Order: sequence, then C-alpha cells, then structure tokens
Amino acid sequence: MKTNRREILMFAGGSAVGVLFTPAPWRLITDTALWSENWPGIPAPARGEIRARFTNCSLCPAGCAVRARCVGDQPVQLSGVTGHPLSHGALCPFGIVGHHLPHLPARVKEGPLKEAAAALADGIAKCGPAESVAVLDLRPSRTASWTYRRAMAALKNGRYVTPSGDTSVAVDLSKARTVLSFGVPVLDGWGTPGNVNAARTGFHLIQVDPVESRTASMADRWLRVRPGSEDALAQALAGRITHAAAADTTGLTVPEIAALAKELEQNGPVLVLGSSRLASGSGIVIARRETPVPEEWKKAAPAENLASLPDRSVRVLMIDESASAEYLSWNAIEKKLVGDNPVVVVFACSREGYARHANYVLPVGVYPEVADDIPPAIDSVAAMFRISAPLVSPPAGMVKPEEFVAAAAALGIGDTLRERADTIHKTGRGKLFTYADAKSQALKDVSADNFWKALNAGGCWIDELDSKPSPARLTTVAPEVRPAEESELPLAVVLTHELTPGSPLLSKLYRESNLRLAPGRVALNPSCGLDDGAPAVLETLLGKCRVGVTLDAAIPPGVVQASASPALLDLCAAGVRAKVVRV
Amino acid sequence: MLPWNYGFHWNLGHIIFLGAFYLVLSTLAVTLFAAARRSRRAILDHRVEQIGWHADFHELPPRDRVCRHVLTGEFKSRECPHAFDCRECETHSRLIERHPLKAVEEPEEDLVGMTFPLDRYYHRGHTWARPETDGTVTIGLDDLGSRLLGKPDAIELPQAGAHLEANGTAFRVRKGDADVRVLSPVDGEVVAAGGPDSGWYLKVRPAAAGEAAFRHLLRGAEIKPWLLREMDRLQKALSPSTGAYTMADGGVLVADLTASCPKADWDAVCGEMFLEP
Amino acid sequence: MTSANKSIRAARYGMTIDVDRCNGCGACMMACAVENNVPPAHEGATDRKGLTWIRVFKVDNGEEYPDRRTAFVPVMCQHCGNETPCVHVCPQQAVDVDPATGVVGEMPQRCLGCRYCMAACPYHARYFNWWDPAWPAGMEKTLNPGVTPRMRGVVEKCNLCHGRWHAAKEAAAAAGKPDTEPVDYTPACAEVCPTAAIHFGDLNDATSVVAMEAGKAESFRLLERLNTQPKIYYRSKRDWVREIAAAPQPGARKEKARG
Amino acid sequence: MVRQGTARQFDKQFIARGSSRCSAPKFLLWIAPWAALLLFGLYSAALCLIKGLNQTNMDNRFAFGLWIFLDLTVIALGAGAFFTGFLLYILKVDELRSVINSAVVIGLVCYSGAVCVLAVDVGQPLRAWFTFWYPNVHSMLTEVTFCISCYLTVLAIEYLPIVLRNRKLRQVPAFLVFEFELHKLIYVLAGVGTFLSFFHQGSLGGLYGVLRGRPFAFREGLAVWPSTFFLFIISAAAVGPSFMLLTTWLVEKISRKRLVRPAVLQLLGRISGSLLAVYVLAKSIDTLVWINRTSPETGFQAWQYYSWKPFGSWILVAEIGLCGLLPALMLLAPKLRRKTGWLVTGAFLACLGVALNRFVLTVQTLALPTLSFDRFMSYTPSWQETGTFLAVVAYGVLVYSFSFRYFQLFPQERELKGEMPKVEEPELVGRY
Amino acid sequence: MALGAGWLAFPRVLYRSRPQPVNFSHKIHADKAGAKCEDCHSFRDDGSFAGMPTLDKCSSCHAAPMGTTATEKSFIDDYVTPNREPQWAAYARQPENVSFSHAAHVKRARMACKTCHGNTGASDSLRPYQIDRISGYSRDIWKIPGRPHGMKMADCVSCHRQKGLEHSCLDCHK
Repeated sequence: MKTNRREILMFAGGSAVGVLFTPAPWRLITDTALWSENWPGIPAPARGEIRARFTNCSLCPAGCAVRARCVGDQPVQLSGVTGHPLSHGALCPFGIVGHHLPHLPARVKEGPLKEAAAALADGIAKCGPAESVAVLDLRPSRTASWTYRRAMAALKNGRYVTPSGDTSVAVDLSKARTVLSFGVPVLDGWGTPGNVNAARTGFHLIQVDPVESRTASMADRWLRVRPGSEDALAQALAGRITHAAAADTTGLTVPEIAALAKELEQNGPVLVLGSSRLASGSGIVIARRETPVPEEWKKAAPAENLASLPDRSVRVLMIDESASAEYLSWNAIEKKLVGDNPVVVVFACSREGYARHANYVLPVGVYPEVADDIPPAIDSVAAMFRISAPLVSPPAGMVKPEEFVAAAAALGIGDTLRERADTIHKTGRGKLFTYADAKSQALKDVSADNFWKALNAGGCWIDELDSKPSPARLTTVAPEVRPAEESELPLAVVLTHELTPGSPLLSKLYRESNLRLAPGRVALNPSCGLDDGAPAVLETLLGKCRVGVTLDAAIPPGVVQASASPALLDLCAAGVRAKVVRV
Repeated sequence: MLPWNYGFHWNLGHIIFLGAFYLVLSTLAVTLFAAARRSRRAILDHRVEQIGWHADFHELPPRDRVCRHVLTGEFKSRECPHAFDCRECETHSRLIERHPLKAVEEPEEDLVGMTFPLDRYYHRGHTWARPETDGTVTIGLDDLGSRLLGKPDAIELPQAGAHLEANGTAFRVRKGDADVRVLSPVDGEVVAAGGPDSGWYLKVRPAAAGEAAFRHLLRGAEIKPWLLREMDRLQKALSPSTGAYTMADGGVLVADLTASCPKADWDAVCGEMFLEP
Repeated sequence: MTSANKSIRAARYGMTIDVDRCNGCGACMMACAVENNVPPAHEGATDRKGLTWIRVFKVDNGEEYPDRRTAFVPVMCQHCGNETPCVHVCPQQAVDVDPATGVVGEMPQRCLGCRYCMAACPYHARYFNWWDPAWPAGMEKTLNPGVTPRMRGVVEKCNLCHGRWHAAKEAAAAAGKPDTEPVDYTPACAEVCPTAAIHFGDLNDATSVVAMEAGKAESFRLLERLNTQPKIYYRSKRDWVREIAAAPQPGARKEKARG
Repeated sequence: MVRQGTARQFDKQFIARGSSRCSAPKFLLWIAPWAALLLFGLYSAALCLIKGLNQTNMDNRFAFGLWIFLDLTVIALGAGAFFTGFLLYILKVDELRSVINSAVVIGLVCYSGAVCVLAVDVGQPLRAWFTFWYPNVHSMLTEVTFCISCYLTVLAIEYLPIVLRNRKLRQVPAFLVFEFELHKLIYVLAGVGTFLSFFHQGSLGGLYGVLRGRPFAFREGLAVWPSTFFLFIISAAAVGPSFMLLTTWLVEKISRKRLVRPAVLQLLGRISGSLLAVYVLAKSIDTLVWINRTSPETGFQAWQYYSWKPFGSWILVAEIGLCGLLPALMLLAPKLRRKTGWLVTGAFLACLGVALNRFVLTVQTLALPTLSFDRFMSYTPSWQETGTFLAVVAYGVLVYSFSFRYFQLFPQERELKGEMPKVEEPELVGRY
Repeated sequence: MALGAGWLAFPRVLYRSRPQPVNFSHKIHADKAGAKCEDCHSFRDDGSFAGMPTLDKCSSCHAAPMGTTATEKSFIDDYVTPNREPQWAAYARQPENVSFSHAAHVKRARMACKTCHGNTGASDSLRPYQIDRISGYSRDIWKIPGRPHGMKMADCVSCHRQKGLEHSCLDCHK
C-alpha cells in the first residue's frame, strides 16, 4: 500500500519532470499567447485591392463631395474631395461615418408593401372633394420631388407639401463682411461646411444665442439673449421698438444694442440669418437659377407649405423621410389629417421619426445605397446637379419612394435622374467638375453619356452665374410658441441640431467624450437639481418625452438645451417653455 | 531573457539585470539540489535514526539538554553538544579522568519509591542496559519509564537481527493517546525480544565490546541527581493540566501513572520524559 | 529596443494644431476611429472608459458671460521625444519610440494590460480596452484592413496612423524609392479636419509646414515644463488659451473640462 | 460515530505533540465562514477574468485601483518574513527564532495573495510571461515581477521545512532527512530572500517615483532609483515586524495561548520602532525636497495637490505624524513598550501609516489632474474588486489557521505552556 | 513515456490539417508553361501584393482541360466551369497583426521568393495545409525542412538585425 502510493507519486513526479523536456508545455504557453492575439470575437478586416470611389453625401442638404476608400467594393473610409469648388474637401463628422448607415442595428428592414399600396389606393378612392392626398417631401427640388409633384398633379386632389421656404434662395457668403445670426448654427450644420470655413475669414460673425452654442463659442461676438427674445433684438435693430424695450426683453444692455446697430451700419454688407425682420445687404441673398428639368415635368403640383393646407383635410399622407432637411413637428401635421382614419405612409429607414405615427412604414435604402440627387445647398450661389451615387447595393425589399408614389398615382416614370441629366446637358451651360482628377471642364465638351457616367462616378455640374442675380429674401417661419405659465414650466428650450440616425461610432462624440450633446439628451445648468446622466422626462404643453440629462455649467439657469431627436422636436421648438423632472 | 529574443541587447542594463536573475535562480537550484543530495547520502549510509535523534534533541527545550556533569554538579550549566552521546565527548573523558565517579557508599537502589538497581547503566531516555554474562546486553524500561507507561496498549518491537543504534529508536510504545518511541541505549544487533511482563524488552549483541559500549550511559552516583531532576521535569510536564499534583510531598509514585490521572495530556508528558518533542 | 541604421535620414513626425481654427466638430475623432478600427462604445462605456485616440476637449477661460471665451483642444498621444514616460515603464517592451520616425508606438499584441503606462502618461492619451470590441452585425465589413483590431484587456493609443505610414512605405518601395528617405503621408485626423486646423509633417524638415508652424511665437506644447518634448504643437493667438499648457491651478479657475 | 472518532484520531496525528489545539469540529466552525468568503471572492475574481475588467470600477484615469493599492500594502506587511530571516540568520538575533516560522507563513500568504490578485488585475494574464521573455530592464515593474516571483519561490522553499517537520510527515525518513539538511542551508535562502526583497520592495516604491509624468509621485534619487525606492524599503522593513507583532498578538488572543515570550514581541516592537523613526526622518526630508525643488521644477506647485478635496494637507500630517512619528515613539519608549496595549497600538498605527502611504501614492497620484483643463476624479471600487481582495484575506486566514494548527509556528509555545506567566528575562531587554 | 508523449503525440494533436482545393503543381507550371512566380503572384498597381491568383488568371489558360490528368479534369469541373473561386490556403499567411510588404522585400531588397518560401516553386504537389488548433496559425510559420528560415517574428528580427533595420514593433506590425 505505502510503497504503492510512493510509486505513483514517483511516477507522477517523473513524468512531470520529463514533460518539461518536451516542446509540449512551451508550445502550449506560446500558443495560448498567440491565441490571445486573435481573441474570440475580434473580426478580421477583409483584405483585397484598395480603390478610391466617389460620390456625394446625401445626409444633409449640403451634399458634400465624398471620396470613398474601398476594399473591393466595400467602402471602409470616407473623406472629402480636395479642390471641390463648394465643399473644399471638408466633410462633417456625420458624413465621415456615413458608410455605417446601412448597418444600423435599428434599421427598418421590411415593411407591409402590399397592404400599404392597397390602403393607399383605397384612401385615394375614398378621398372626398374637400379632402386631399398629400406628399410631404422633406427635401424639396430633388428629381424625386419633381416626380412627387407630377404624381400629385396626376391625382385630382393631390397636393405637394414641403416644410418651408423657397429653395431657390441662395446666400453668397463671400460678399458678406458681417454675419448677424439669430441662433442659426452658421458654423455647425448650416450651409456647406467647407464653403463656410473657406469664407469664415472674410466675415465678422455676431451670434445672437441664448446659450453658448458651438457657433456662439466660435463667433467673433456672442450676444447672450433671453431664450425666445431674439425677435425683440431684431425689431430693435430694425427700429420697430426702442433699444430700451429690447434691452428689457433680451437682457442685453442698451449700449450693447446701440453698439451692435452701429457696427451693422459700418461693417456692411451684412448677412442676417434667422430673422426676416432685417434685410441683408444687397447681393448677398439672391435667387439662384433653377437646375434645369425636362419641359414635360413642368405640369406639376405647386409646392405648398403645410400651413396652406386646410385643417383636417388630408385623407392620405405620404411622408418621404429618406432624405430630410428639416423636421416638422407631428402635431402640426396631425392637425391637417382628416378625423376618421387617415392613411399615413412613411418611407423611412428608422422607426425614430414619423414612423412612430404612421399606419404603414416602408423601408427605404439609405446613403450610400441609393441614387438620389442633392439640390444645391443654401450657400451655393450657382445652380448645381450632383448625384449621390450608390457605393453599395441596398438589401432586398427596399422601396423606392418616388416609384411607389408614382405607381400610386398611376404615373409612368423612366430613369428620371438620367432624363434630368440629359436636359442639363442639352442646355450646354456651366461646367462639369470631376472628383477623381479634381478637374472641371465646360459641359459643352462632354458627351451626354460621359456626362452621365461622370455624374455617377463622382462629379457635379455647376451652372454659370447670372451676371446680375435677382435679389431675394430669406424667409424664416417662426415656430408657433404657445404661451405658457413660467411658474409651471420654468425652462425655456434651446435646440441643437444633430443628424439622426447616425453611425454607432458617434458614441465617440456623444458618450465617450462630451463633445456633442447626443440626440434625445438635454443639457441643464448644474443648479437644476437633477444629477448628471440621470434619466428624466421633458415636459411641454404638447406632451412628454424621456430624455437623458447632462449637466453643463455653460447652460444658464432657466434654459434647457435639447438635442434635436424627432421625439423631442414633436414637443418643442426654440423658445417654448418646458420642465425637466426626474423619473 | 535570452540573447536571441527580440529586444535583447548586450548592454549593461541587460547584463546586470539578467545576470542577477540567473544568479539567484542558480543559487536556489544549487541549494535545493545540495539538500536533496545530502539527504540521499544520509539515507544511503543509514544516518536516518541518528539524524532523527539529532533533530529531536535540538528541539528539546534547553533545560532538557543539560550535560550529565551538570547533574552531578560539576558544572553550573552546560548544554550537551553531542546529543547525549558522550562517546565522542573529550570534556567527558577529561572529567572522568580528573575525578572518576566515586562509588556509591551503600548500594541504595530505592529512590523516591522506585528501584534503580546499580547493576546496569541508565539512558536518559529512561531505558537501562544490563551487560549479560554471555556478552549480550539486555535492554528495558527503567522504573520511572514503566510507571509512566504502566501497562502499554501496544508495543512495536524490532525483529531479531534488526540493527539498533544508541539514541536511535529501540521500540515504540503506545498507551492511551500517548505514542512514543523509546531510545536505544546501545548500538547492537537484536537477538531476542521480550516485553513488559518479562521485565526486559530486548536482548542485543552490542557493536562495541565492554565499557566502551556504555560510556555514554549514566551509572552509580549519577543516577540519583538525574532521577530527582527527572521527577522535577515530570512534575513540570504534568503541572499545566493537573496543577501542582504528584509527589511534591516526596510521596511514592503509583504503579500506573497514566491510569491514575487520565486527564493529563500523557502524549505530551511521555514525549517530554522519553525525549521525543 | 532599436538599432538605428546610420544611413537612414530619421524623420520626426509631428503635428501642429491651430486651436483658433478648431470648432470642435469632432470630425477628427470620427476619422480616427474609422481609420484605426476603434469599436463603438459598449453600452456601459462613459467618457472615462471610452476609446478615443484623439479627444477634443472643450476649454473655457473660466470667466462668466460676457467675458467667457471657449476653445476646443484636440488631445492625442503627444509622442514625447524626451524620456518618453510610457516607454520606460512598460515591463515587456510593448511600447517603443521608432528612431526613424520619432513615433511612439504601442504593440497591443505584446501588451499584457498592466496599465502602468496609463498611470505614467501625463496627457491621459492612452486608453484601455475594458470591453471586448464589438461592431453591429455587418459593420465589421467596413473595417480598415490596414489596421488590426485590438482585443479586450490591452492598452492602445494614437500612433499617427501607422497603417497609412505602412501603405506609403509600400508604395514608395514599389515605386523603387530608397528606404533612406522618410515617406510623406497624412494621418486621418489631419486629412479630414474641415477647418484645416491640424497639420502633419516631418519636424526635421525645416521646409515643412509643421516645422514652420512649430517655430512660431504663439505655438506651445502641453505641460512643457515636464520636459517630455512632445511632438504635438498647438498654437493660438489668445493668451488664455496658451495658458492651458501650464499645470492646473485649482481654485484659480472654475471647472473647465467638458470635452 | 466511529468514523468520526477515527477522523478525530487522524486529525490528531498531525497536531504537534504537546501543543493543544481546539477540537476538529470547533476548528471547522472557525474555518467555515472564511471558506465561504473565499468562495465568494473566487466568484468575483472569475467574473473579472471571464467578462473582463469592465467588472471593476477602474477606468482610463484610475488605471490602478484598490487592487494595486492593497497589493502594495500587503507586500509591505509581508516584509516581516525577509527582515526577520535577515536578522535571525544573517545578523544572528537568536530571540527571533521563536517567530520566524510564523513570519515565513505570513510572508508566503501575503506574497502569493498579492501575486494572485495581480494575475486578475492584468488585462491579458495569458501573456504575463512575456515580462520574463521580453523583459524591459528599465522598467521598475519588470524588477518587481522578477523579484517577487523569485522571492515567492524562496518563501515556498522556506515554508517546506515547516511543513515537513509536521509530526506525522517526519515519520517518513526521506522527509525527515530532507528537512534536516535543508534547514542547514536555510541561511542561504535567507540571504537570497533578503537580496530579492530589498530590490522589489524598493522597486515597488520606484514604480511611482519614476513617473516623471506625474509630478505628484515623481521623485529624484540615486542613479536609476528614485527616493521612493529607498523609502519603501525602510518603511517595509519597519512595518514588517509590527505586522508580525500584531498577528502574533491576535493569534494569542484568538487561540487563548501564550505563544512567545513578551520580550520577543517587545523586541519586534523595538526593531519596528527604530526603523520607523529612520523612515519618518527620511520621509520628511524627502517631502521637503519634493515640495521645494522636485515638484516646482516640473511646473507644479506642491500646494495644488492638496487643494483638491478630500486630499487636504491633513494627509501629510496623518501619514508622517500620526501614523509615523507617534507609533515610532510609542514603540521606542521602553515604558510604553512593556504595556501590551501601547505596543499593539503602536504596531497598528505603524501598519496604518504605511497603508496610507501606499494609498496616497496609488490613488491620489491618479486622482490628481495633470492637464489644466482636466478635472479631479474620484473612484469607488466595485463589489467584484472588493470581493477579489477579500478572497485574498480569507485565503490568508485559512492558510495561517491550518499552518498554526498542524505545524509548529511558535517553538516557544510548548515551553511556555509549562511555565507560569512570568515577567521577561532581563537579559533579553536591551539586546540588539 | 512522458517524453514520448511530449515529442511524438503532442504535435499530432496540436495540428489540424486541411487539404488544398486542387493538388496544384508549381513544377509543371514552371517547366511547361515557363511561368515565373510573379506571373501569377503579382503586385497590384498601388504596390500591394495580390497573393493568390484569382480564378480568371487560371482560366485564362485552363478554359478547357490542358491535360488528361484527373486533377486537371476535376479542377475544370469543380471550379472553372461553375466559375467558383478555389479556396487556396496560404501556407505562409502571416497573422492579422503583421504588415508585411512584399514590395519592400522583393522589389527594394531584391530578395528571392525561395528565401522565405523555400522551394515551393519547384514542388510537384501541395502539402496538406496544417493549422495550429490553438493559435490558428499555419504550421509553416514555424521552420519547415527545405526552407532557409522560418517565418516567425524571431526569423524576421534576426534578418532585420543583421541589416540594422530593427527599429520598432510598428515597423512590421499593424
């Protein structure tokens, strides 16, 4: 027994020592270390030839030119196109990660296509004389927009609705010596980033802003007014009310206002943004030529804005959210819908937006999956035509909104983009700028086919400028602000604009650093009594919505800075009163 | 770590640092190896018993390690440097020559109620060795020893032919929870085994002939002081568990101590008395 | 660690960042994350457990309105040129300075995640992978093949877009250029910065933009008195901005970091 | 019933003769809660290993947290092992023989515990061996890793004789002899151990002293070693004996036995005290140099470090005065030292002081901002972190309890059992 | 016995081998078609190395069977006709974190293919591709007979050292 046990011990010990003289243990520790090099769950990036492809970013109206570094056909990196006459090679943080959009976890993958079509047909049939079938196009004057307008014209009571404003108005930043902005994010999303940056040194920026917005912090002068009191300042400057009166409402001092007025006189021409009470200097705000469209398209429904529709008149509403510029709060829209079950069809890639209120949500392709043209940005003086050419193919089951609408209106359409390109080519005006070689050539010298190819391979058409452009006015629709008791709703809302939906990688800006205020979050002064990061509810007269709280000493007490997510925009516009309560 | 590894350079930093490291490693290795080797040799030349005793001896409290000449009062205090093996002790031989042990006046074998016949030699582990006429030596437990153990529950005696070493284990005795090895007084080879009833435990043919074999053992006049000291130790050993009991009055020890006072930690007491810590 | 070859003309890649031009849009942070395959944040991640090789801090002068001024300061690994704090501390040579480029490189596959280098870095420019890297399904297709993704439990940081450097070198080699001359390339952040606030180049090359910018009077480096000799130069015409380079003066100013 | 009886017999065979130990069931009762704690700790450690370090509350700023701080402390407290060994075997301070075994066990527990926690603390334990294979010899951490792992081996070897001397095991001749022979060479191990400990205690200090990027921790020094290198050595050597004093006292209280002569404890206290005095002196000088030269040279004014709450200048007072000078005096004054209360309090304060020092160097260093636009941060460990550390405590208690039950940690115990409690032999006082 | 287990059994357990899609003979192509390495393993325009040739490269010659061998036939039937890319396993495939520039070694340093790849070019058939079960790396990274060097980091380093090109980790790692 004892010897036996001893033998076993001896044997074990012996073999233990013996194994040490074999490669086994050493290879094992080596290999485990090597194994940790490709730790489970680490994806291996696909290898392959690396090529550059080009397109235009269609995430916002700026439509910056994009150079995509692709492995095979898959874009892995987006950057600007240097030498581009408008975007000057700049790309905003959202554009840089645009190629992630097709992979958003929350993306709408399929929708009730047939049911929607049936309901639509039914609704159109049911549509009474006083009622209407409407398309809400969030980014007007695209080629798709023309299709909508034609489709609506084809229907007996079709109407074509756009958020606001006349899209032919352009701003010539290069002419302005002073920019007076009433809360407009001039440096942070307004216009084309590259163009604004290029012109930045040329003008003196005065930002009228209740909070230190990104633009305010980078402006040459920041005037902190009470939220919602911007208009008073504008009136004072326009001479409608006395400086003293303005001072009371805005919280500025009379000398400050006087100094401002004086400065505006001296440092003209002045560009005024965000208020239509003051006229901008001559030649700054002009009417841009229209990008040519085929003649036969011209018999189309007029573009109206929502206000011009009678309340409770829309039986069928189709909202194209695939390309957006600005968001209309739902209750403004809801007012227009007929009382008894209206049909609301929304074309969207996410359920965050109008999808929340729709009867039918139809999935659409996202940038950079679908071909869509981007109308000239507000700061582009010349008319332009650029296509956001697809870099990857959309998943199966995606709907093309314009085709769907056209079908609903029994309107036959061809390759509209191509048709328009050809129309432009016929004019022979302007020049073609190609991205790959950053060269521009007169359109005359390009064949129609090459023009079309160039547009799809990354290029844009730039119209020639008018010798003397006709002046225009920037119209701004002031958000309707229902008066509310300051006692029950102590906070005034200030909005920041972020693009939604965005790449998951934006967490770098939203959560892994506090550089930007994430959509759906609100920033409050630390004195508000809530704690940082805590979930809370923002409440206005229009309703409630869950928000995350960020404490920020830069936000004055009595103000809540809300980062625009659709849910928030349904409740608040700039200046409305709100309160934020802990849940 | 090795010259061909990435990032290794023959510069001072590496040489000093790794040099020190390898030095330490090798020192440790050598130490272990040396220890292992020496113990192997020890086992091969049967020094286990001796080493065992030495280890025990060094674990004994100092007061149990005193030289026999302290017992006889020749020294104030002296610790035995030879683990009770006076055969190689010059001091002992010197002292013996200087003033040889004076004979006991009247043969007094009856000490504090125990009999310690003078015809034999006594080992400090409470065994005696009696040279027989046939040249063998009989080994037994002395009176104190046998009273301590009384009637043992079990005894492990060596087979005839087994080799004994002075201060090595002669036999093991178990009584109650006490389990002690009894030290052999002499070197030699076992010829016969007895037992408690036969009054002796082992018959041994000694390795050395005559007096030499018994030089390290107590005899004659040494016995009394030693025994008195032993009684003292016994009392100390018993005291924590049983208070100042036993023969403070010089009374007579009962025949079977273990049985007489069971609540004492006899394992410890016997360990103490039989020099097995 | 290294045995530089004499014949090579060593470069000192560095950056100049014009704080006055930076409007804090965050394009550099996004481009960096895309270029270097930095995963999106785990739901548990905060700005303290995040991975942002380059991070734009919002800094103000601590005054109240109307004197309040704000600046945006992008901070990435400063590529210290003198006694680089993180290099000496790494126990297993996962961090080193390339004598040929001056780039402080970090090797995630060598790193055991002791985080000593993070403790050593005065600029907090090193980041630890607290979670397993994870991309939404399909998004891994968009990863950059030039850079390998890191695993959980290791430290990572800006290495001036080494993937791009490798590509440039390979192109140079294919074009038959000798390897004794430093190659020209542009890191992602410098490439995409919409306001062209970030410039990149070889500080050893006196004719380069960075060399000239770095020489300017209003250019400064963070915590210069630590004498770590960073290769990232900032510049601003505003005095109070230049002051941020100095050590913190608690109480002297109010809380300033919200970046 | 019978089996239980035999089980008890079996258990008893291993308990050293004469050293009375509580009954097996009672012992189990004592073990149980600790075992439970250990299990809980192992669970939280497993979480950290499997799910990753996101289980902790450490972050990019607090790269080090509870674990490193306590590791440093524990290793400092474990220094008793090397220092006692050094005094006993090299300087031949023989009175310490009665605590050396206990010291070795404490050392082993502290070091192995610390190493285990480190294994959890690193993000990729599988690669830990790279440090040996591709060492960066300029890194203090490399020095630490090498020395600690070597010293752990030494401790294990030193622990071996203690185990082999177990009553039952020594009946195996091979064990008996090996123990005997190994014990003859123990001084070699003691020497090596001293050398190693000297360096890793030092380099643990150097760990922070070299952080030129963290002016709060950065110190000047000799050659490659910043002053903290030497401060750590002294403080560790000072607090090691104190901790042994504490533990011995605790064990005496818990086991309700006298294990060593009071004189030995006082000797420990005296050693600790005198070294502590040296430490306090050195630390004060170092602090002054740092405040007036080192820190300002890097552009950091020392006062700013203490203007971030809660780290006021009280920290300095507490560290150097309350938990440095005070215990030093308590341990040095013979009158106070004779009173166990004072002795133990002194030792306790000393340990506290060193813990505080490690805390400050670890946590405050990381909490303080270096960039002017950065902010002060605080950190509270997650339960997983705490759990993992508790596992080490439980592990320590268990190992010590078993060792105390089955091995002879205090050779004097048996003698003392015989003697009536009496005042210490005068010849011991005033030695060393 | 432990030794035996460690030396003999272990390697068998450690590696899992996988057959190549087609038993390709470099030899035949070199001799008959007189092909050089770079004819099939070519560089791209940007200087990057294309590695394994794609099917169209093969089918440019092998549109129809060019021999009567079974291999040839199966290749045509399984891959060319259905136009299916053969999944070649690259023996010398380096780990993901290695950025190896063929251009730098072949074009600039003028190294011969066989310096690293051994005489694969002259091989008549393809060895089974062996994968380390734990690390997932090809066994050929470790030194194989008939090749002057291995392809482990140590091998790269030793050569770079001699040339004085051992600068930093990120020279070769990405």
